[in-house]
Amino acid sequence: MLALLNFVLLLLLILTAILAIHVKDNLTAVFTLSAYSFLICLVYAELGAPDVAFTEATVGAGVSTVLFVAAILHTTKRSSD
Amino acid sequence: MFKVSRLLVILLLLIFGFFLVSGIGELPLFGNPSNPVHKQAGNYYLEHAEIEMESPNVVTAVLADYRAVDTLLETTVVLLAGFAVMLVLFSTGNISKFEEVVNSSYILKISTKLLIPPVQLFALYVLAHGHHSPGGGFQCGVILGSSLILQALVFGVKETLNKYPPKRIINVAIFGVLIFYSIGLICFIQGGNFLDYSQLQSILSTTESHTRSLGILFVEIGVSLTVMSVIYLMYIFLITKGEVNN
Amino acid sequence: MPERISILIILIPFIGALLFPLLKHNIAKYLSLIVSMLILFLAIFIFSNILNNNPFEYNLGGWKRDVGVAFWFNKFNLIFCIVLSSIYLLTQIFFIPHYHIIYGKKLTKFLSLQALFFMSCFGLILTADIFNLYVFLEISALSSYALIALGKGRAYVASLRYLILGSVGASLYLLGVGFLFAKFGTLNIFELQSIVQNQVLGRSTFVSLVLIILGLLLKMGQFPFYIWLPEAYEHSPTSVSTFMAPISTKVSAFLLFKVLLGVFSISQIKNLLPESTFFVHLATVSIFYFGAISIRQNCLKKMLLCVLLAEISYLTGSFWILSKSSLSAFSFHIISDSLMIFAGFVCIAAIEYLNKSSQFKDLKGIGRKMPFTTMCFILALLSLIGLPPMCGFFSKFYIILGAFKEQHFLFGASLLFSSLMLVIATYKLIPILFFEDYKKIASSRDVPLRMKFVLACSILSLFFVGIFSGSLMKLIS
Amino acid sequence: MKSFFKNIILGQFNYLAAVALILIGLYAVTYKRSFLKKIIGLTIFQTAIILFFISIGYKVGASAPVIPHGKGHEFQNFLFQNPLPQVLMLTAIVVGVAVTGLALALLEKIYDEYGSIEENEILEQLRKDDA
Repeated sequence: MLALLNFVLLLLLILTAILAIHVKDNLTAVFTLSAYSFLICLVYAELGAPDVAFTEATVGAGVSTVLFVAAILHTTKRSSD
Repeated sequence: MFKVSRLLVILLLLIFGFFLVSGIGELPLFGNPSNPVHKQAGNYYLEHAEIEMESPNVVTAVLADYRAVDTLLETTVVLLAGFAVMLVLFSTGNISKFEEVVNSSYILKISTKLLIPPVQLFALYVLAHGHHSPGGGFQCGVILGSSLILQALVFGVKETLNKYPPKRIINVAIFGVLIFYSIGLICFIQGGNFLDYSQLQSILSTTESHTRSLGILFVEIGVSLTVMSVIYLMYIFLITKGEVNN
Repeated sequence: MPERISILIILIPFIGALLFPLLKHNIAKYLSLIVSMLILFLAIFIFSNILNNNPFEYNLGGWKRDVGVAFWFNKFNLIFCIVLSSIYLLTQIFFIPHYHIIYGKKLTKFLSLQALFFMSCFGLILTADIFNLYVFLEISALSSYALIALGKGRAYVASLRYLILGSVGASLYLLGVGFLFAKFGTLNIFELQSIVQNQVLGRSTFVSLVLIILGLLLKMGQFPFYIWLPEAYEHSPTSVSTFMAPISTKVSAFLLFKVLLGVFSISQIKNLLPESTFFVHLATVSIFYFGAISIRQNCLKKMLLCVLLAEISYLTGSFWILSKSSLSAFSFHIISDSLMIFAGFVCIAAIEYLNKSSQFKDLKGIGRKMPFTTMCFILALLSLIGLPPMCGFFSKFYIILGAFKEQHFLFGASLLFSSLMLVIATYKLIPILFFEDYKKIASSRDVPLRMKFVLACSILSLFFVGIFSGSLMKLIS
Repeated sequence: MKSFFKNIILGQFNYLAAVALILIGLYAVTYKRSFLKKIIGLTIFQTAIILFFISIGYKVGASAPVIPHGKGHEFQNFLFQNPLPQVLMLTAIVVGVAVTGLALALLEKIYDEYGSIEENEILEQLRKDDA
């Protein structure tokens, strides 16, 4: 585990989390969330948990983003806050 | 929730955060191998999984045998989510109302035709090699499910629905959990406790560790069937908003 | 031999839930009736052989408890399972004939969701592994969100708010388990107890205790976190709120008892959490608040929901007094309260079956039209107030006794206050039910015989628990 | 202060990152008005707890818990990660997706009923229906 890589990844993680919450447009928020899932999958892989990283990558970054986009298709792209 | 000013929420959260950090300060230091967390069960699994179950990937061994109930209940949660989405988005409309424009180009169609079989083959590899390399039931199910979603994306939902109608896919989901459940039940009938794979030895007539690893494999097949069909169903119901139950 | 059979109490509803969607509607309906009957007889059978020999442990997968997952069967767990399975059976008898009117094509999926909800409640009561408890918590939560969302328009908003608060509660519980796991390494309640006994408990155990309490208070619907509860049970279909309202809050309260007192001893909790009396004062405030609100309600269901919220505060109050007698009063109150609230909801369901609405203004002269149902409802209210022969009196009496022994006079007084409020509410209700435009209603057309049987059973169970409260208390403590 | 900085900030940084993500998730769940943002906050909250669990079971310098075939007998357990938190978190991830799927289905139905996914707009319509 490279301490520096871990440190940088976690900072990026917090940044994408804040971004996913703060962004007004729903689609951008969902894609930032999928970037967040992919980053956290890198952190798991780096912490020596390949199974969890594999699942988080496929389930978090892959499927939940598709479900979010499908839901946004039928609701609004505009978000008031 | 109730109308509360932003400052108050941030203040409350900071107090909660400080409370958590005070707890973390006293936790054993991050990363040293002699933490108490590894002594109890962690080291037992590392020492015995490969011997008792011939499964080098200790995580799959613990997932499907030592704590098999968690995985069985977890697959039921997935099935439950599938039922719940079908119940919530249940509308007796018919598929024709769901207008959909499929303008994927010819190149896209051909390339997905070439892409989907390898993806599904890789998923089966992930399932079969769940013992030796990272992977297993969940990952295989999700990859299979996303290959079906890819087909729905590129070739249009209506065509995919003719090929994989939801009525049959939900039965596949139930069949997956039934596989898992019936393996546990057979162990129960054979005289052991529920989900005790060593009882299957008389049926499979191999060494005890090999019966356990075969038990894990069957269970993983059940899990992947359920996860695949529920992921696909969720996408179909969310994209068509339920006008699919004809 | 019976030790091995005992796991069937989880397996039977599980296999039922899997088979229902595959069958035709009316076969599935009557199969679910058989399943609920089977579970009740099994629970009584296991309880009867636990009585003469000591409680036993069931290791799933044949592994010892520090490696695998274990279930724990003891007297109180089984009494609670019997109460739950009897509620399951009574709701099936009450609602089965006209399920297809309510749910139509959704019927088989509703039946399997109901079976999974009861399976997860049994699992929550019996499991001895704190992470397995989280997975059962998720199953019961997910099935209640889906069941609540079966109602009309507003039920979706209620279900989504319940989902968000319930998931936050379950995740806080998981974080508490994480802190415990990081410090002690094992997940079994009895293993944890043997490790924790001779250790001085530091800050991180205090943090995990508070997180588990926060998570379970959120799931229970205690005073500060009760926003989701009235909406959820008001807008969900009556056939759902009848069996879910009495059970889900009581099971979460029982979890608080099981996890906290299973791992830590009373003295350890007292010095870990010195200001535990804060919860007792919180419960007192909420009892006064809900007592006052229950008078101003104009609908039977809302009134009963306020009583339900007050009853939850009885539970938290009597739990946090942390004395031997108040804890046994706490467990007795779990049993009696789930029966009382169930009796109330069944009567409301019967009234709404014929009268289509339980608003006060639509209930004029209902006593004449449906004498049996209103009589049962009045009896249920009297039991909630605390009339001697019925179980309400004994549970309130033991709680007040426990409270006064520990000098929590305000908490004891609040119980009496809420009974007084309920007396005023019934006093306000009786003229509406019986005397207004009495002459206009010619014939008395009451609910069909099957519903009368269920009403009679629920009221008789109140009397039964009341009369045998002495022996029940001995069993519990 | 120096030792506090060294072993808390540097030593336990994974836990601090998990706590920071928990706070961000809770902020979104409590304060954001749009239900979609609440669901995103819920997902962040749940993945933060998973990160907390995985960093508990971490051993410095150990490799993934896959024991080379046939070598089960002679090996040192500090060479491999602790498998237990990873198993627990496999369950938690898939449960999180199941709950998110149901929440999104409810979101669609709410949008059909009330034409908006902002909590305050929906509550006003509910209050109007009550009156």
